[in-house]
Amino acid sequence: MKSYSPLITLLLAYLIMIAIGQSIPGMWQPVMLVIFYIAIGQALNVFLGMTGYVNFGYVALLGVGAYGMGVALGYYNELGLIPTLILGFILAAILALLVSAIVGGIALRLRGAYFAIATIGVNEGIKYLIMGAKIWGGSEGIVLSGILRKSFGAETMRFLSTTFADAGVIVVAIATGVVTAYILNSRLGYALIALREDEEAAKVMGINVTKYKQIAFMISCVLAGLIGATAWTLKLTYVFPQDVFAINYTVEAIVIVMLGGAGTLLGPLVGGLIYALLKYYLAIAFPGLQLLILAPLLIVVILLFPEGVVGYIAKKARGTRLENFVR
Amino acid sequence: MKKLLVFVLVGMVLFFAGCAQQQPQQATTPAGPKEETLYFGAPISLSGKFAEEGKASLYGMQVAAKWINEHGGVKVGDTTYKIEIKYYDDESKKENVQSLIERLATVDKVKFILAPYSSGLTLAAAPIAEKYQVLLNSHGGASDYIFEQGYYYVVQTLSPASKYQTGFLDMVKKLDPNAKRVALVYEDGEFSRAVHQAAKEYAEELGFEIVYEKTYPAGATDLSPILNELKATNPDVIIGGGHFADGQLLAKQLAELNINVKAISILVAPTFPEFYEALGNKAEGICGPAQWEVGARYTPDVADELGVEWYGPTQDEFLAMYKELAGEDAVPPYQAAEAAAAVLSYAKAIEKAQSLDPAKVREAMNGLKFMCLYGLWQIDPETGKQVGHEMDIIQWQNGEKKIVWPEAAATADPCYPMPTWDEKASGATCGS
Amino acid sequence: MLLKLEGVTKRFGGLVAVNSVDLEVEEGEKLGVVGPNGSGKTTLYNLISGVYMPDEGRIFFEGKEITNLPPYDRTKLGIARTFQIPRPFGSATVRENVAIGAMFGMANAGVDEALEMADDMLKLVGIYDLKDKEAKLLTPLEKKLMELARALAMKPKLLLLDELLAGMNPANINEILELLDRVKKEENIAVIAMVEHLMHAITKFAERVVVMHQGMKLIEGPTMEVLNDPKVIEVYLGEKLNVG
Amino acid sequence: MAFVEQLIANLLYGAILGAVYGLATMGLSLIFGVLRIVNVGHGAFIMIGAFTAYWMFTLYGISPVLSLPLAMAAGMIIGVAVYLVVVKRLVDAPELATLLAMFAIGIFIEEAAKQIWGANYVGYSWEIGSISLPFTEIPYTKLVAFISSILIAAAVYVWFRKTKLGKAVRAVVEDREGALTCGIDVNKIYALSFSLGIGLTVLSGVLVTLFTPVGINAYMGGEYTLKAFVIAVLGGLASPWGAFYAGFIFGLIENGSYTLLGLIPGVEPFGLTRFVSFVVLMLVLLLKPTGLLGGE
Repeated sequence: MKSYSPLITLLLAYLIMIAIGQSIPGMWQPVMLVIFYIAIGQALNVFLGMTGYVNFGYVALLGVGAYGMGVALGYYNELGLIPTLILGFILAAILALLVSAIVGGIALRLRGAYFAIATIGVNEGIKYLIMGAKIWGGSEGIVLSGILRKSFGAETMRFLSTTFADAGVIVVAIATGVVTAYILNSRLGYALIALREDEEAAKVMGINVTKYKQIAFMISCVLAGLIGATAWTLKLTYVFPQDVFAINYTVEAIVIVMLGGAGTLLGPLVGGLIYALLKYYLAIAFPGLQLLILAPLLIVVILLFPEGVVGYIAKKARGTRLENFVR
Repeated sequence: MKKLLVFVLVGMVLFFAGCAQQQPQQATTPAGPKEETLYFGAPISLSGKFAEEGKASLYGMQVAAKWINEHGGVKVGDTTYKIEIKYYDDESKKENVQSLIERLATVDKVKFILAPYSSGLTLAAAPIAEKYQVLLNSHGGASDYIFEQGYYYVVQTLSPASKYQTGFLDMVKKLDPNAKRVALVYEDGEFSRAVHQAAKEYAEELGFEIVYEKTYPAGATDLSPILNELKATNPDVIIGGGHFADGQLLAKQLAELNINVKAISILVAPTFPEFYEALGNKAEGICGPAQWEVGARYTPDVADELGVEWYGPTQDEFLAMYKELAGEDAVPPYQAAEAAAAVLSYAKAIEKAQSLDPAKVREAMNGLKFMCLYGLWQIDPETGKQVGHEMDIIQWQNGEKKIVWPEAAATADPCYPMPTWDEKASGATCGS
Repeated sequence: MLLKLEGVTKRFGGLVAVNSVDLEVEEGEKLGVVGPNGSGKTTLYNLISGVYMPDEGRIFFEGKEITNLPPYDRTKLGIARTFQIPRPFGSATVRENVAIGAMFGMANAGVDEALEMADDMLKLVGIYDLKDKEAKLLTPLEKKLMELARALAMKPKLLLLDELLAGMNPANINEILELLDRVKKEENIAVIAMVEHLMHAITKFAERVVVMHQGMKLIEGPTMEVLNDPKVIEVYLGEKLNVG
Repeated sequence: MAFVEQLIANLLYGAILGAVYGLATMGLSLIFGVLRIVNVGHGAFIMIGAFTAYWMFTLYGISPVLSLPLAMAAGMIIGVAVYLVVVKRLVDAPELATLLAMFAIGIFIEEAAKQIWGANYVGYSWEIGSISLPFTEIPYTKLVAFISSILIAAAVYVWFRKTKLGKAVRAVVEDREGALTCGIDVNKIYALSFSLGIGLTVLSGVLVTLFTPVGINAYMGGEYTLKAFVIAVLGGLASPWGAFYAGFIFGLIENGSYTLLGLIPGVEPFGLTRFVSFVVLMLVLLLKPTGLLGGE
């Protein structure tokens, strides 16, 4: 019995958010902020949540994705609007795939915390390669709005950086959720659960753990690349290396996954909502103090729900009718 | 126990959410003939990497708003508007900037926004400002390219990056035509790169010889590899730097490695008093570009001479009001003055346009030219880039920051060549 | 010949855990492996299932050499095992645990099929009622039964049981033995059962017994004969063997 | 020959910096080794040490060398407090929960420091002269940092080898299960190791300012966290000794490779040194996954 019903909850949540964003003035960007956070949590969850491995180099994948789109729009825009965008998505995915194949190939042989800390160098490594070797503009990055305006006109540029970028982020976020739901119901998902719980036993149960870890890692990374391409390059219209390789996004994504519940479909949704909204409203109510307040709140949540909010609820809901909609 | 904790947690969340809702919803509905409040919005970096600059710029804005309110507010028709600054903390992060700009534009109905600090964040704010057609006045985004992207609603109050180090080069050329050898050492970031690329071109135009050019990554804790190399090239002057920490480090290690040159100009760091506190008299003679400096000779009289209108507090008024907000010992850095100037420019432009419509105010800005404590304010109508304002070069002399360039604004003669590190180690200062 | 070990040796540092062991198992055979604690039984299992690679010697399964094959590939050929201390996938449900066996074992089932197979296997071992429980919440006995179901769901040709019966009461043991008997007849699975004590059970179960001692094969042969051998009695320190 | 001279100068600086890096990583490795906690808030504790040195020097004129024991003591007290309030409750929680908790603690410390000490970048000048070499100058402060690092590392080493408590901690690092069965009070060892680890980290903050006495700021720790992680992996992660040696090697690579990279035209060699460190990390992991100096 495969279960896709939690997906209904997820899609419903997106619908409500979009409705709120569209109907209440001033809520659209906050909703986009929340969706961005949910998406980065969701994509990380595919790997971290299901395998228990922490990818500290996560933001590097968003970064190379952002560069993929940036390079297409900045250097190949004479192809025409649609082909350039398609090229951008393809480049974002390929770059992310490439990086994840290399990093995964090397680092996935390591267990648990060793893997986590080994990947922390990835982000710095790629950032300084781009800056040090002056690739794609080096530290000056790629600034796109002028180029887009010249190539495609002011109207198209505005459309690209607002409506299209927002739609792109939403589509990628939902796709990430759907992929998660699919994985949870597939052989891959079961293999990942097994190896997360006990890698040795999983091997003896016939699971090629290295292969499945690598697959999950690459899926997670490609999704992250697409988020970078939409939420950063398209929406912000620039790519600066110091900006897109900022380690705090990795940590924020981990926080979101953990808050919501690792390995659950709805975890990143709940985690993203809690985290982004708390931060947004704290920044408004107590400018400059929000992180000071947020940190102890996080600790309290961790102490109360070490398995995350959704993990906790799913456990309580087991055996009730709610069960099918929480996962 | 657990239940109690959950309860407390939920309670806190609700409390915070409640606080957030209590924000004043209405802002400007110009109907009555009398007094209204006009909000200028600002995403400000109160935490994160730009926290220091952010705080100073907030005080600057508040001082300017207070002065305007005490001096009759902003008059449009027969309505008088009191200015208030509506600000949120953007944590120096681009996503937050976008959300906050939208909140300001829609929830708070703010039409005039003071851009966030740094070029990157200003660039992130631009598409959203353009979408809601609200004005975005940059007081901390110096990079020229922001204004080469074709945004109509984005204007600049501070001098662009390309002007930062040019004054220093002019000064050296004037003081010592024989000083030809220039070394550049700067942080590898978009802002300092823009500054120094422009400086390099300008130096070559002036006939300087670039004998060394290297960058160091942000966050470097040891510059000795670069400086050992630089020492061998035997330069006459060094220009470089990037932000606070690396600027301090650059000066410190130049001293440690005993690299003596005739003049040094470092970006950003020397303009803060902490620079001297950290380095002691090793800071003597070190120059740095500043958008503004205490003692800058912009006064109503100077404005009169130039035939432009004066607006805003005089420097003394500004310093006094700044102290009220920031504390007794506080001396405003240039980030405060440029933010204040941005507020003043809005007020001035609104009065000139006699309208609160951003498009009309932007129109009015094109022909606007006035002087305030920060200097001249005038933009290029096409790009919105600042063209009126001039950078100062400051130099640490005898424990004080002095303006040494341009000559018209100078509060002291340049100390040139600066004392050697050994001289300083035995107590020498500029002017002793 | 289903399984064949030739001079298999495994060392840990200076310690020789398994010393040049030869072993042959026929298809559908029921073999008992007996030996005191530390005699190298578990290491032998780990060598067969692929958790360890041998330092010397070769291992064949159905005539094919598997000496250096990783464990998951051996599983695909038809080797399944349980663990002495059960290793459930704790946060997954019992049903999911068993389904994982069906998916990645020799059965190589799709998700839906595997879940159905899991239900069948759980009914077979008699813990169907527990199917939605988190595996880590089971009692030790239930965990053992779940591991048996998981191993059976893999549809193996060779089943390695590591102290499966330890800690069970006689009624349970009989049930399990009957169950194994039935499965063996239906599916023709060779079963190697390893026990430290419980000689009584082994006589009921195994046709042939191998006794391990200090990493070496002490003796092998028909069950009753072997267990009454003086050498074996000596190994168990004169412990009176509970045989028949 | 300029090239060789510069290489030597850079390696000298690299060795000094490396010793400081090494010591700044020991606490991280110790905490991981004993408690299996990845302290992502590591840099925040270094920052506390840096501010300790700064305030002691600026307010009371106390030499940073004398701040070392003070920072150690302060760090250990903070360590015990953090352990009792948060970490203790999470010892058996999933690895990720503790990681997240340490992250939150790090943020809290940084933000609190910003509120208390402001967002300014500060520094101090402890002038005690320098040695002139033909190809470079080395300030005595940096030598003090170098020698102190080595002495402190040696002291910790002796403590581990010779004292009863030290041996108990080492036993837990090397074999947790074994130590449990030997009747060692693991809870006590956890508390001790955590506070010792934090103590060492705060202390290393003082050393960091001896090397770089400027740029002290609430957010300065991030840079060191990243470096400490890379060094820790190079050193085998769970071994404080490995970490100390790996710090050396890291410092040498970072500064030494600059001279070589400078030979490549059209690049920024300083930036690329960071990339080289990453490549070295990956190579080490490829060839010896347990770290350059890791056991097993």
